[in-house]
Amino acid sequence: MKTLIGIVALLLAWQIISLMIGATLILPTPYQTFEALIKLFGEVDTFSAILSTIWKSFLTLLLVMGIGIPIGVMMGSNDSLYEFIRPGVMVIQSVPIISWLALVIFLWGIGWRGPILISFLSLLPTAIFTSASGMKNVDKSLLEMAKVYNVSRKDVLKDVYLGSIMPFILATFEVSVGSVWKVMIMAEYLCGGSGIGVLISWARQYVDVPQIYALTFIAVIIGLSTERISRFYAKKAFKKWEFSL
Amino acid sequence: MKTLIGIVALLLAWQIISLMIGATLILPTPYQTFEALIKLFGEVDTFSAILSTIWKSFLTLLLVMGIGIPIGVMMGSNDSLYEFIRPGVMVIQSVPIISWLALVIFLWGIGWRGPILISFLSLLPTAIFTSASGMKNVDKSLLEMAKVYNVSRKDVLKDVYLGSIMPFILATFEVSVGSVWKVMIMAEYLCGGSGIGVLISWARQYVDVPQIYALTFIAVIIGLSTERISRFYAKKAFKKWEFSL
Amino acid sequence: TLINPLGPTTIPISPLMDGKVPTAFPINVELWKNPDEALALLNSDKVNFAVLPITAGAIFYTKGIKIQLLGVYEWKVFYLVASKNSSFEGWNSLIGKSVYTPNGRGQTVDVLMRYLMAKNGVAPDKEVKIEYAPPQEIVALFRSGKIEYAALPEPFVTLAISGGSGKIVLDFQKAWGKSMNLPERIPIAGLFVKKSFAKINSEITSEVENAFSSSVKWMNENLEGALELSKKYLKIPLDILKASMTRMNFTYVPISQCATEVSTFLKKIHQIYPKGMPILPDEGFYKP
Amino acid sequence: MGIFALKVQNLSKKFGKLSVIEGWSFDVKRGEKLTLFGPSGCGKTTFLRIVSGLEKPTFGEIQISSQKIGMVFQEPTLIPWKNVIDNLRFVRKNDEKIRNILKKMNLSSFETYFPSSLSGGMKQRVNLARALLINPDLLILDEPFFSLDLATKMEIMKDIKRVHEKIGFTLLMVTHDVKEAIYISDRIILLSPRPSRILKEFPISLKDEERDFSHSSFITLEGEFIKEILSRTSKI
Amino acid sequence: MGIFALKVQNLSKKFGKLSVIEGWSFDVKRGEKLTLFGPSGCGKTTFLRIVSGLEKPTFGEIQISSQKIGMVFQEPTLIPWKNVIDNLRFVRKNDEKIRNILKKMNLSSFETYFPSSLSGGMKQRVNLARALLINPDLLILDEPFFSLDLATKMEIMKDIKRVHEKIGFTLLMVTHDVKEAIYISDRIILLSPRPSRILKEFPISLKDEERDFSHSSFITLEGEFIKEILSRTSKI
Ligand SMILES: Nc1ncnc2c1ncn2[C@@H]1O[C@H](COP(=O)(O)OP(=O)(O)OP(=O)(O)O)[C@@H](O)[C@H]1O
Ligand SMILES: Nc1ncnc2c1ncn2[C@@H]1O[C@H](COP(=O)(O)OP(=O)(O)OP(=O)(O)O)[C@@H](O)[C@H]1O
Ligand SMILES: [Mg+2]
Ligand SMILES: [Mg+2]
Repeated sequence: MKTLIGIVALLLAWQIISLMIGATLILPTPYQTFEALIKLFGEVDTFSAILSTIWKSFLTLLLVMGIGIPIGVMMGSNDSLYEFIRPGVMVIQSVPIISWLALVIFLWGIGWRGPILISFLSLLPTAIFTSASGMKNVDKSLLEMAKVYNVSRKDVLKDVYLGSIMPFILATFEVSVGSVWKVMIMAEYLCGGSGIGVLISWARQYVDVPQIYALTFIAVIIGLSTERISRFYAKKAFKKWEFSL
Repeated sequence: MKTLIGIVALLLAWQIISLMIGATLILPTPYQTFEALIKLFGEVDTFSAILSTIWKSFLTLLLVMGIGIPIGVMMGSNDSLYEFIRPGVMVIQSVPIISWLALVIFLWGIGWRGPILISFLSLLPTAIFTSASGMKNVDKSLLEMAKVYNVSRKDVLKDVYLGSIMPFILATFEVSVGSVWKVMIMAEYLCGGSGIGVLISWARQYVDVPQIYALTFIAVIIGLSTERISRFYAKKAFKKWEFSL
Repeated sequence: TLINPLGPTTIPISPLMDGKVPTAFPINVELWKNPDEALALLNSDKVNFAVLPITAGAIFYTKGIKIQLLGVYEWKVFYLVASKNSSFEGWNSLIGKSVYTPNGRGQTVDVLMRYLMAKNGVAPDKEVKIEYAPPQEIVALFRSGKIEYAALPEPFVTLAISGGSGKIVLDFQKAWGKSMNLPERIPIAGLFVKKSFAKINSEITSEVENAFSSSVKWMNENLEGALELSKKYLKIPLDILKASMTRMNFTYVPISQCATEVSTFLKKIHQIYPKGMPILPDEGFYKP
Repeated sequence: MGIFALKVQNLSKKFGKLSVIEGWSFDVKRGEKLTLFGPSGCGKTTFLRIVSGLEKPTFGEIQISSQKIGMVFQEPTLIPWKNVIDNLRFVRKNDEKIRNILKKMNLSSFETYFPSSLSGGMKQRVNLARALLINPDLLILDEPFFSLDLATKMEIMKDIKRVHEKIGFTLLMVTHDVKEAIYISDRIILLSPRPSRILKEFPISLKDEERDFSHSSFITLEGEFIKEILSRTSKI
Repeated sequence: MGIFALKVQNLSKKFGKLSVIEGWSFDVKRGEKLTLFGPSGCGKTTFLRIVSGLEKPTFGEIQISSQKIGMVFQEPTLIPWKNVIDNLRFVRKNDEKIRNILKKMNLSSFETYFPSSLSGGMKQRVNLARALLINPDLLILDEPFFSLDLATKMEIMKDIKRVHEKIGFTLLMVTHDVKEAIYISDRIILLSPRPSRILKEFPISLKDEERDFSHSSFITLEGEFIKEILSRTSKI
């Protein structure tokens, strides 16, 4: 409900600002964007582009969580490993995409792998560092208890560490789900073969600003709704962690 | 020490990959990059660009922490507010920069404010969401204690909440310091008046790939060292939180 | 395989892509969107022919990608536009103003403009501010009246002035020709071949050159048809394309007839902004 | 409310389907010292939480006239990232008084220790110090002497009585130790296992000089009380 | 080691400049039940942590022959995001045995409760259940009966003795309750305040039938012991 009010407020702000600026090429009004949106939905290309962006983002998220969290967990549980891996992650984190775009295109060509690689690498460092700091946040007394009772390393990881990093993982997940769309579209824009980002790049070619905003709007809607859905499932899956708070 | 080994390993990997690819225009060797680096340091432009990027990044970090954390704290302490503000943050988080680049240039022109705004908005959502989840992670029994003792809201925020979100804030800080360079350079590339990103855009213009890599290398070095320094000071400033673990 | 930039330069080649010009063997055309793609494609083994901006080709050549220029086919593309309320009477009218130009230092039109300014006694950067931004943003801001002057390539020129938001005030091609005592045109883009390929496949090379040249010719004779053909590659509205075509000039001139023109141009660019083109390509750059 | 600090009328509390408190009714006078005595899990802590406003009753009514509540939680509930003195400053910023109380609690040299480096009993003493620091008019103690040795416990109990004589707060205590209960309180309320009802009220009419673990009236009362408990609770 | 479960020789422990344990020496036989008795903060928990390998001695030596250690921590140390049964499964995955022990601890209907919804005494019982669940050969109890009412405490103490007779683990207990100490142990070690030394060893030579709070030998011994403590500790 409050979310709805928030969205309405946002639309209003958009309308007001665009009226103030009074230049539809810089910021089209919501209405113009809506018109462009309708037109977009008349084209079959739009749907295949949306689908393409969705599945790529989905795969990227899977990769980020599936690879980032284990690496973060490893880094967080071993200080030497942490110091050893950190420079690599830092480099991934601080090298702008444009610097190695040619490399990516050379290796993966224009297509679906480039954008996935780029978005994967954009989201990975946050996932790694967040889960690593979660690991360092573990309640030491629980670890001591596990040590006295000779609990296997596997169980300690699963039952103590996993539980402690859960709030951190949820935070990572929330951040990743939220920003994967932006990152993916940017990556598609740079080296994608299909997807919303490619459509935006075409629209930009001839400066069709309302269409750019319409496409962005689609991206935002997908973003907001996937975030909703994923939160719902995440909450369900990790319900027990709610109890502990 | 281990960090050093990590860095050497990285350089080696770079050398090997660049040999494998065997196309210096796509991935120059570390040696070529080093040569370009030396050349860059012979030019006075380089230093002013570096300085420009540094102070902008610094200001951005300050803004991100100074604005993102309070908003996150507010959102985390009030569910209605959370639901209300979230869509806005989500939009910032999921709208690709290229979609509103014209708006930014219109509002702030080519210069230092555009890149700061863009990088600020790129880093803000993470800061907000991370501190909000920190707020939700607060030990309820401490809040109850504060309630019974009628402790003022201000003190509870300062002494209980702040302490609880500290690990989350440190994680945010680490992530922001690590990625501000990448984001800033990208922003400069798009609408900057000066800075490393502008130099990269020029170097890209005349396909001076070793120079692009040399500039990137400078960015990475700055990134790694500021991260080092800031970690050191952050650790010192928040030393008491270490005790609690 | 031939690679070609996605954009207006696609139009002259669309007859080729659609089999409107007869070829002895199939020519596979790939379109690229950004220079990184071109670079990556040129580095792979499957590409032998490329349509590239002359400056880009020259830079690639000096960086070790051995390609040869077969001929130039794009000659006109750069214009200075001014918003409807601004005037332009010589470079002096820009003093104290800002000119926007795409992307960054070293872009052809940037170099040209700086050269022309200096020649006319206006100090770039000091008296006139030159700002760099992506062309799409320049167009948007120009049409909204937030930018007074911009030096742009087509089709952004047409996009910028469409709807009466501005006018063309300078033809860089003309200005260049006048000041250099050359024909009023600039060698902008041309057809390149990989040297190693040309050496052993001279027949195929000339076959491709012929096909390309006839494709350009076909387009010049059937502009409507070519526009229609290119519609499926370009997402630009036809009317914009049509208008912008009138300000572009595509004529295929084999290198044997324009080598001096090209080398003068490159030399000048090198002279004005050596950072952008540190080394001039040697003789091998021009296909004998 | 008049002379009453607390009026409890037909109070009940359920957690979901689990009925914990069932129809408690009693009054507590201002300045009275009352002990709740009952088996583990019968709802004592829950009751204290209702009194301090942390929990709402399911049925019934509770009226409280107190303003300043000092509470010793069953678990120490110290802020882990603050040292002892800062933990106390959190509830009242009066360093002189803080130092005074720490001295009484024998913790003077541990001012700058963080909770994680304190022993169990030391944490409990900080917990107690915090409750006394604010000069409460209602002092709630949930097993306050946990982990304290006899001598320390005696000293603290004496101190609580001394302060009580001086400022006369109302005392609500929970303990499982019969001696403690008899030593401190004016009345003991005996509770049944969950769902818990009030079994019996036990007024303690000992004179001051009789409040000594080895005094014969004390021992007699202790014996009676233990017999009473054991007879009531055949099974826990 | 032979018949010894534990050999402590000249053991000392410092935390920074704070000297906690000073030159403790004693042996514990396999199957013996030993209680450490001493003022708050004297190093009892620290000693138990050294025995269980969580802390290293500063000087001196300690030899331990035990393999399976069951430990009741002074604070319950339950995993907050796991319910009671999962907390127990964490140390041993044997549901039959878990259910059995929970029944003895009177917690059967709380299997699926999370620690945050348990009362203090219930948490402590889970803590105890966990230690017994693994069939320890050394059972370490750090104030195990905190928050337990008399009846519950008695039942659990009896149960511990029963299990001890059956499988004969060694028992190391810390408590501040004289009755508990005498009831359970074969020997009590009396400790001085920090820096703590061993003051006296107290063998408890009561027969089984004398181990009853109201038996006269028990009461006599209790009196003697209390006198001993009070005489030694003029100041805490
Ligand atoms: N938040 C809660 N949710 C569900 N059940 C709860 C909650 N808090 C307490 N309970 C239940 O209420 C009952 C009484 O708990 P309470 O803490 O009041 O017991 P107590 O009398 O203080 O026991 P003890 O002496 O062991 O501390 C217990 O069975 C407990 O499981
Ligand atoms: N990690 C630590 N760092 C510094 N000092 C510590 C640490 N752990 C314990 N101490 C100190 O060692 C002393 C003994 O602590 P310990 O917990 O062993 O006491 P104890 O005998 O168990 O007391 P209690 O009966 O109150 O639980 C205390 O003064 C405590 O402050
Ligand atoms: Mg309780
Ligand atoms: Mg202890």
